[in-house]
This record gives sequence, structure tokens and C-alpha cells, in this order.
Amino acid sequence: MKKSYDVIVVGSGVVGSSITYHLSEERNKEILSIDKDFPLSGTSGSTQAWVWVHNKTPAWYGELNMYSAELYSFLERKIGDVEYKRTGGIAPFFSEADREKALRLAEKQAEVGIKVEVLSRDEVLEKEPSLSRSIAGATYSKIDGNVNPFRLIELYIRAARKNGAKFSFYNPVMDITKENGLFKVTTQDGDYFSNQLVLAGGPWSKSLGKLLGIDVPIKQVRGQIVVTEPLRPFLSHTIGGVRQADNGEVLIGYSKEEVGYDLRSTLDIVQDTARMAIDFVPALEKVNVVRCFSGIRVMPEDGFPILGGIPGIEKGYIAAMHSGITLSPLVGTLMTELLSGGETSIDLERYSLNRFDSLQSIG
Amino acid sequence: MNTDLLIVGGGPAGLNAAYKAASNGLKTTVIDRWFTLGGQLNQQTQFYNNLPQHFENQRGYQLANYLIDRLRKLDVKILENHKMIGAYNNGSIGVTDGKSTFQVQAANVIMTTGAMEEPDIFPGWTLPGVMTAGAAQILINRERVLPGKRALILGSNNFALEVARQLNDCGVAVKGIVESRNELLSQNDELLCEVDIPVLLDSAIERAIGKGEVEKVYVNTDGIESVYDVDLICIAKGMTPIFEPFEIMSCDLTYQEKLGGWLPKYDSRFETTSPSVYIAGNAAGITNIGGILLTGEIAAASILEKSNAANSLKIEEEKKYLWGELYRIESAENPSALDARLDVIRNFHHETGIQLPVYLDSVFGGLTNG
Amino acid sequence: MHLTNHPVLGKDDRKTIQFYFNNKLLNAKEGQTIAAAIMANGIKKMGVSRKLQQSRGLFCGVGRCYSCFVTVDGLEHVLSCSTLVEEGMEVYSNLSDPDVRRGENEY
Amino acid sequence: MDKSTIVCRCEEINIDEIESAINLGARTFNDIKRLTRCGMGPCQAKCCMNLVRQIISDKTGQPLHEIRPPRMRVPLGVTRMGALAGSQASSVTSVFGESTEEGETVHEEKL
Repeated sequence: MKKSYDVIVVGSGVVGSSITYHLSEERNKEILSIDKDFPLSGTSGSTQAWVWVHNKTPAWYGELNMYSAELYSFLERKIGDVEYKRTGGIAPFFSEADREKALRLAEKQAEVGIKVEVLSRDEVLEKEPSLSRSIAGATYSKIDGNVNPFRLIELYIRAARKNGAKFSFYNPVMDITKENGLFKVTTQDGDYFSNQLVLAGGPWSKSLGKLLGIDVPIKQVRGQIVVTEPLRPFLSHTIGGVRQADNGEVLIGYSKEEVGYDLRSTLDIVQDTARMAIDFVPALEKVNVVRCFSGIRVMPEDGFPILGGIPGIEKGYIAAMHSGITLSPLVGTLMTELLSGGETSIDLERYSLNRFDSLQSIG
Repeated sequence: MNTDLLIVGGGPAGLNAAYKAASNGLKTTVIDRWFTLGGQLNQQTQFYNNLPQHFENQRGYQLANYLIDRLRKLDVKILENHKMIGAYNNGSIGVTDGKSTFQVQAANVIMTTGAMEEPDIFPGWTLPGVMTAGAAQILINRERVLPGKRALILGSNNFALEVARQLNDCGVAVKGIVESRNELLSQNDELLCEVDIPVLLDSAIERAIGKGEVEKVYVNTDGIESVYDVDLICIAKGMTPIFEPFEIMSCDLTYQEKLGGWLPKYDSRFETTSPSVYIAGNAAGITNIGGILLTGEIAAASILEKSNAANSLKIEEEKKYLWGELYRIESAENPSALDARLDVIRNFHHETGIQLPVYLDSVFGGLTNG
Repeated sequence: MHLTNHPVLGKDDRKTIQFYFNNKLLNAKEGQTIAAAIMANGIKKMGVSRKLQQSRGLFCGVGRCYSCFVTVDGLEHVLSCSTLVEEGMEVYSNLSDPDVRRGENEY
Repeated sequence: MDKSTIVCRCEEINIDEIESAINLGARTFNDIKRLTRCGMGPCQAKCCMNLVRQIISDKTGQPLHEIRPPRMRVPLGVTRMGALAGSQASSVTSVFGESTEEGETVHEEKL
């Protein structure tokens, strides 16, 4: 394999492969994406894969998600069918007190153009008759949906390859240094050099940052998901915590635990998730649970994406965020604009690594 | 629920371990996913003539009844129809009875999860009428149901021959034992004496066809195709340890082909890499009935020793005897599996740096010298 | 076929009970599993596979392969090899899996 | 053997589909599982585990002792949702409620 590239993207998850694909579209750069494993073996392959916008706050963050969701139909025309479905999103609430909050949310989101409706119980049940009669209402927005993450990443990679980008899998990065103005990326399979470097390591961003002497303030958050046997299609919306996949399986999950990179499923959470499933959709009581899985989500310390140049490291960039599935089309686009030296369509200042007070060189 | 010792799996290894522990005063609980105790021993009608010395030689199902009756006389909590489905954050085991799920907190656990039969595949292997040899054996000896009228057996290990013979004796016409090698895997070919069961060496099942169930099977013998009108194919490819409950308990695995594939690592006390989680029976490597009983007993004795529940000198004497028996039986019936088992144990002790007990010198030495 | 006289175990003296399989009244022995009771009546097919709609029946016999699902008294996807048959039980083949699966990847 | 022979009984994945995943670069059972769904059905790879390991070994030359089984999942065996839930109430009152506290970022998407 060639040793020298214009850009090396470390990480081929949904964020890394989107950046690689979008960079490759211009066909003026030689690009290599390196992954320590096989794509989908980490966070991107263990997700409920919502493309979710409507209750992300504050509004400017909701807006970022909205722009990205809007790009999905355009993306599908370019890379193929990623099974993106704008099902509409329902976030149920169980008490009247929550209705006030819901109305405030709708008001705030309207300011940036996200249309959120606050539904009564009967309106929710009309949309989704299987939901429990004990809910009080829900927020609803047409913009939410979901995607098949396996197809998404596969097609990002296929399209990037078609445009000439190279991928190297099962190849951990062991060191990154700068030599004569070039990045030298030492991997298990040897050294690679590049002019520009993008860190898109998801939950491993912290350890990748250390190689460059920077602290990437992200946490690893475990989410456990319960999966049923395939059922006849009966849920048509993406519901906060519950959705039915194309193949009929229902995925239920809400948990967040800071336990490091530990992929075990624990019955404490699994049982609680099962209870929640029945609280939301009583008919699920009789169905078989086939498996549970855990995903390690990326959680920047303040919750918002880290996007842009790495302070103090010329031509070094980083993209680390929660909600990578929702955000990947937009992040790929913005990072391409940034690496190509142009102005980005959205000002990335707010998302810079600079914003963290704790940022300090540890090199 | 709290217990001193939880035994997951009420087959011969678990039952023997439970008896050992409970008769020495440990508060013992046995869970089994099936509606009866005894595990796969229940449908073994063959006569065992090489059991450990403290057992009378007898047929498999009789031994199962003996082990169950003996245990029921003691103060042991027995939960049939209870399945381990996972673990909690605090390390306790999650058990379901099909209606709810609860925690069992145990100072020690012995998991005797047994083994499963490996499938062997050919076009049409998913048709009804194709089943594991073990399933056919359950049908005739436990359920008293004939699984078919005319059968082929795929594979020629000991178990394949046992089941072929038992099917024959129950009135199923066994049309052939299909083996891809040029000789039988089993040495026990006296099982085929006095019966009309053809052996098809250098043979493979090319495909099975039928409407809704197996009707015809094409067998290729050295390039020549023959058609068999059978309605039953029994697959006997071999067994592999059931390790997934150990993985849930964070036990490290190792690979030993002679023991059936991937299995948990364990030491000379049959403790896994997960402290207080012990292993016995076929889960600790595919063995014979003697090995299954003895490993259960050694695991239980090790827990008694650790819990100071019995006189330590007495326990050591007992363990010496049990290991002697294990060595005697396995070296006679399955020396390569014994070799692999001792490898697993030696590697574990090598990794932890803990010395093997002196009384095992003869066992491990016996092997190196032999 | 029921094996009434076993070469080692002798006569089967278990009580005969009755159950329904696809609305047909069949005999079984008390203590048998549903799969065994169905097979004792000469039936091997318990249902069809989800994607290719191929026939499926008892395979492993010990509740690990999930090939022998049936519907029991209205509850879908019950393992026939590990559930005991009961007097009057209504059992149906597993024929109604949702045909929503694609050949493609999904989770 | 005929490449259309089923390997995974549950998801009905054949030899050809598994070999295609290996051709795409997959080297572990877990990766093949994600690409093909092989081993994701009710038996959770218990039947096809060693069949798939053998195919990986035949196709790539990796020795069997280096090919690990797939990650085993909870629950060990298919379990009714109601049996998992038991009679206790859920601790989750509303996913919505926890996500719209003032000043708190919303992380609804389970990425």
C-alpha cells in the first residue's frame, strides 16, 4: 500500500467514513482512512440509529441536527439507499407537569425552524395505537427518523473507494508524530505519512489525542439495548426509547452509564429496560427478547460536538461527538470545507476544542 | 436469594458436586433449565462399566436416578425449570422461571453447563427429519417416540455408534453410518456386531431432499452416488463445551481442540479466572461419564477446602483419590483429552505463578513420563 | 410412532392424554414434550423458516437451536422441544412469521 | 459443497454470503455477524459458531485456535419480555422528562 497521502483519517466509523467520503468527492486529494478494527465493530455498529432532531436543545444544537437530517435525502441520491426513513418522532411523557416543559420546548425549537407539536394522549394514540394508554401526551416532529447504520457506513466506504480513497482495517494506530511538516502515523502495518490529519476515533478519541499531546475531553458512556424477535410491523414512528426496525425487531434502550469501555450487558439495566418497554408498549410483554447489546457512546464533556482544527497542531483536525449517525452528513461536509481551506457553511467556532477550560497540553 | 453454593446445571457433574457439598454442610442450591434433573444422562440406556470406584456400574438413566434420589434426601434447594440468563452488576447470577427474573447471590458457583452437539452441514440439513444424534436418542429413550423408520447416521464416533445401535434395537432400520474418512472414528465397533448396519466409509451426504421432511438422501462414496430412501438423518459430529454462561461471568476462554474447542480456563481446583466461579463436567472439556462425575466432585471438594467446611487433611486425601480416579479413567478411555485437560491446568498455573499441589505430581508427572 | 415396548426400559405405562395440533385431536403420553407428542403422531414439520419459508422441525432437542417453534394456547414462538404437552392444549404450527425480513443487513 | 447451503439456520445465511463478507475484509465472527446477520437470530450463533469459524479458517488460512467465537449476549436463551420485567415498576418515568431540563443537553439519540 502507498505510504504517503494528502489526508489520513484515523477511524472508519460513521464520522470517519463520512469525512473520508466527502473529502473524496472532490477527487483532488489522496486519502487514507485507518481503523483499528473493522468498521461497525465499535460505536457505529451498536446504535439504535435514530436520525433525531426534535428535542435536542439548546436550539442552536437542534438546528445543527436539523441541517444534517435535511442532508440525508440528498446523500442517498449520491451514495445509494441507506434505508433512511423520516418516520416522525414521538417522545411520550407521563405527567401533566411535563406538558409545560413540552410547550416550552416547542416554542424554543420554533425559533430555529424545527416544528414540534405537543400532542394530547388521544392524538398520540391515533398516531401510534400500540402505545400505552397511561401516557399523558408527547412531543412530535415530522423531521425525526432512522437509518440503517450498516448500510450507511458500507455505502460511505464503497462510495469513497470508488472515488479513490483507501482504507486500512484491523490496523491499530500506535503513534502519531510530526516529521518535516508531515504527520507520521505509525500503525501495526507500518508508517504512513500525510499532510493533513483528522482524528475521528469516536470513543477512542481521548487516547488518540494523547498521541498528539492533547486532551480530548470526552467520556465513554455505555448504553444497553434490548432487542426482540422480529414482529409484524406495528410501530410506525421513531419513539423516544423504542423503535421497530425494518426487519420487525423492536429495539428498546434508554440507559447511560459511565463504566469505561465495558461492553457487557447487565441484568440490572436489561430488566429495567424491559419494564420500560412494557410501560411504553404493553403488548411487548408477551414477545420474546432475543438479545441485548451494549454500545459505547461518545460524550464530549459538555455534550456538544468537538469539530475543527486542533489548537497548536497545524493541519491537525478532530471530529468527536455524540449523535454521529444524525450528524455525519453535515460533519462530513463541514470538515471537507475546512480541510479544503474554504469557509465553512456553519461557523465552527462554537464547536472548537478551544472551548474547554480544562484543555491543556499533556505532551 | 442467598446460598453458599449455587450449582448451575443439574446433570451428573452438578448432582455429584451438590451431593459432595451438601453432605458436608454447605447450603447448596441447584438450578436446572429442564423440568427434570439428570441432564443428558436421563436418556443414556447404555451400561457404564468403568465408573469411579465409589459408584456401582450401571446404565446411564439408572445412574441419573441414583444421583437424584441421593441428593433429594439431603437439605438441598432444587429449582427445576430455572434458567440462568445473565449476571448483575454486583456479579450475582440472574435466574428466570419463565415468569420473572431474580438474583441469586452465592459465595461460590459451580457451573456445569455441559456440552452441545455440533452440526455438520449439507444441502437440505435444515429439513425436518434431520436432527442431532442426541435429539434422536432423547426421542427413543426419554420420550419413547420413534423419530423415523429408516435412518442414516452421519459420523462414526462413539456416540454415533451408540445411537445407531439403540435406534436399531428400537426398530429403526439404520441404512448406514456415513463417515468421510477411510475408517471408523470409534474403536467401539463391537456395537455393530450382530446387527445389520452398513458402514459407508469415504462417504459424504451430498444432499437431502423431500417435501416438508426428509425423503431421499444422496450419498457420495468415493465419487459414486447412491440414493437412500430414509426419513431420518442423525448428525453425530461431536460435542463442544457450552461456555456462554462463563463468558457472562467474565471467565477467560482458551482453545483446546481435543476438549471440543473453546472452553473456560481453569486451575487444578477447577476454579476459572473469575474468582469463586468453578467449572465441572463436559463444560470443562468433553470427557466420559467418569470424568464428568469426578470433576464435579473435585470442584465441590475444592470449595469445601476453601470454606474450611471440612477437615483439610481429609479433603486432601479425598482429592488425591479423585484425581487418581480421573487419571485412571481418562487415560484409559480418552488419553488425548486428559492430556489437553492437564495442559489447560498447567497453563493456568503457569500464568498465575501458583504452584500445583504436590499430590498432583504423580498425575502431571505420570503424563510427562508416560 | 409411540414406542410402547422399549428394549431396555420396557413397557410405557404413562397415562395417555389428548391435545390439538392444528385443530386435530392427537394422543400423547403424560410427561412428553410437545415436539415428541407431535412426532409420535408421524408429523415432523413444526413450522416454516422466516425468510425462505422452508420446513422446520426438531433439530437439537435440547432448546438451543430454536428450530421447533410452535404456537401454544395463543402464545407464539414457544419451543416445542422444551415444553411439556398438557391435556387439551391447543398447538399450532409456526407458519405466520412476519415476512418483513430482507436479505440485507440490519442490526 | 454447494455454496447455497445454509450455515445459520435462524437467519438462513448460506456459505456464499459468509464468504462474500470475508471477501469484503471481515476476519472475525463478530464482523461477519454485523455484515450478514449470521448468528443474530434466536439461537444466537450457538449452532453456527464453529461452522462459521471453520469457513473463516478455510478461506483465510487463519488457524482455528486464533478465531474466537462471537460475543455471547444476555439473555442466555430467548426470554419473554414479561419474564425479564417481573412485577417491579420501571425506573424510567419519561424519556422526555429527563431530556428537557433547563440547561441540560439532550442526548436522545442512542448512538
